[in-house]
Amino acid sequence: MIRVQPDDFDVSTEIARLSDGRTDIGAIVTFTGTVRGGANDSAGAITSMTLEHYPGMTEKELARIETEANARWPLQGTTIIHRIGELNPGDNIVLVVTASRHRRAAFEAAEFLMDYLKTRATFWKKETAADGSGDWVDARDADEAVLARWKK
Amino acid sequence: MIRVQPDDFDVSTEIARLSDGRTDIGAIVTFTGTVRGGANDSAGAITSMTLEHYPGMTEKELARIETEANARWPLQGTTIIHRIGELNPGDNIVLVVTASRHRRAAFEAAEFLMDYLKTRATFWKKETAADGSGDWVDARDADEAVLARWKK
Amino acid sequence: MTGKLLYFAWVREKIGKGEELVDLPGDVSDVAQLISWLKTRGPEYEHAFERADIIRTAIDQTHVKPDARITDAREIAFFPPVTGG
Amino acid sequence: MTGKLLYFAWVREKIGKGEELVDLPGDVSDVAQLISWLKTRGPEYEHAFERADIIRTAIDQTHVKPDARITDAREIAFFPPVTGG
Repeated sequence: MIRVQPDDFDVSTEIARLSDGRTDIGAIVTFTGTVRGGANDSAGAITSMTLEHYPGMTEKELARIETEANARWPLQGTTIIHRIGELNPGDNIVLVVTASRHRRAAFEAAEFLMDYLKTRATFWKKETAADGSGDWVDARDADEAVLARWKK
Repeated sequence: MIRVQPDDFDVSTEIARLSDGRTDIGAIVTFTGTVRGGANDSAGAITSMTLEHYPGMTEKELARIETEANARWPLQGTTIIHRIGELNPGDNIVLVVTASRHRRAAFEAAEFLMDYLKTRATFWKKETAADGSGDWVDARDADEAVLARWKK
Repeated sequence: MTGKLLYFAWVREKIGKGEELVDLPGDVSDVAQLISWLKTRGPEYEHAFERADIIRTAIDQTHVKPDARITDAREIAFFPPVTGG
Repeated sequence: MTGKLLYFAWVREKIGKGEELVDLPGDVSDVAQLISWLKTRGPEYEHAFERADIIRTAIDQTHVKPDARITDAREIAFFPPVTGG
């Protein structure tokens, strides 16, 4: 399931949505990404962050990534939720949930979804510093590099 | 934080316990292990599962594993909760939560905690089948084998 | 040919708009040629596409390379490397 | 020497108790020797330690190998490979 929304999410609620009433799941992994006060390691403190995206393409790209994860691992369910709009330090940005019979598949699929989301999903972050100046976050080469792990 | 308890846990509550009011966390990974209806791949349907443990040693062993994870990765917090007593298919068994600045550390530490918990923490599962017969779950050699990954 | 162009993040800010319809010259047939042509349209475009090597392109909501043909495109989007998650 | 022994899971079920205090002979100084001696104490012990190679041991709540010395042990626990998580 894919959702792009300004609203916050609740991890337990999303786990329940995937697993309630089922007895064929043995492992559920969640990843929550949050806004850090000094979001770029090089930058100073930020007061807020604005997330822009490409409506339509974002959802398609997330669906492609989700389909690919389901082709690679035996999964009982997957959820990707990404927030847009203005967020503050400590706020949730993104949630990935994976459910499988076994822990290895759930862990690997969650990492795969995050690695691909980071490099393919059409979101852009702009940080606002304490002095009011705004800066678009630069993409990290490291995010692109980790994809090599899944090219097999 | 380590807890061994008969009671269920709530994932969102445990995430909040680690992260509320903090802006230095960027990534939170949770792993939830649940009782499958056919818990051993080879066995038939089970109606319940009983978890026995070694009071005192279990908590010490979990604390050792947690300390080791914190020595290996830069973590902002870790939680391990393991249930004991009688559980039913679909019930939660174990929760691991890791919080870090970056996603790779949070993912790796969570997998490490689960891999070591599976092979070192003194818990034993007994399954009750539909016909009332009880069977102690055999340890999986695969669980021991995955530890090789962390020997470096 | 009339093309629908979309711009996001700092590409959008530099050009000063998020979307426009343009009449494309007949000799513009791939992404790289389209960028070269856009840069001739004014200083804001020149500025936005100054670092053309790092700008990403999507045709009809799918990531493409600079040599991708644009002939049948319904919408073409330009944006910086993504930074979600 | 008097030793406190603990048994868990099917080791406990086969022996029929979870805990006991035993007087250890003076020539029993490591885990392997302790297991050999326990097997002489009755059919339930023989049965429980039949697959001695897969039984795990902890001395004072720390995992140990079969050659671990038991001389200073306060409590010694025997159990199958763990199956938590």
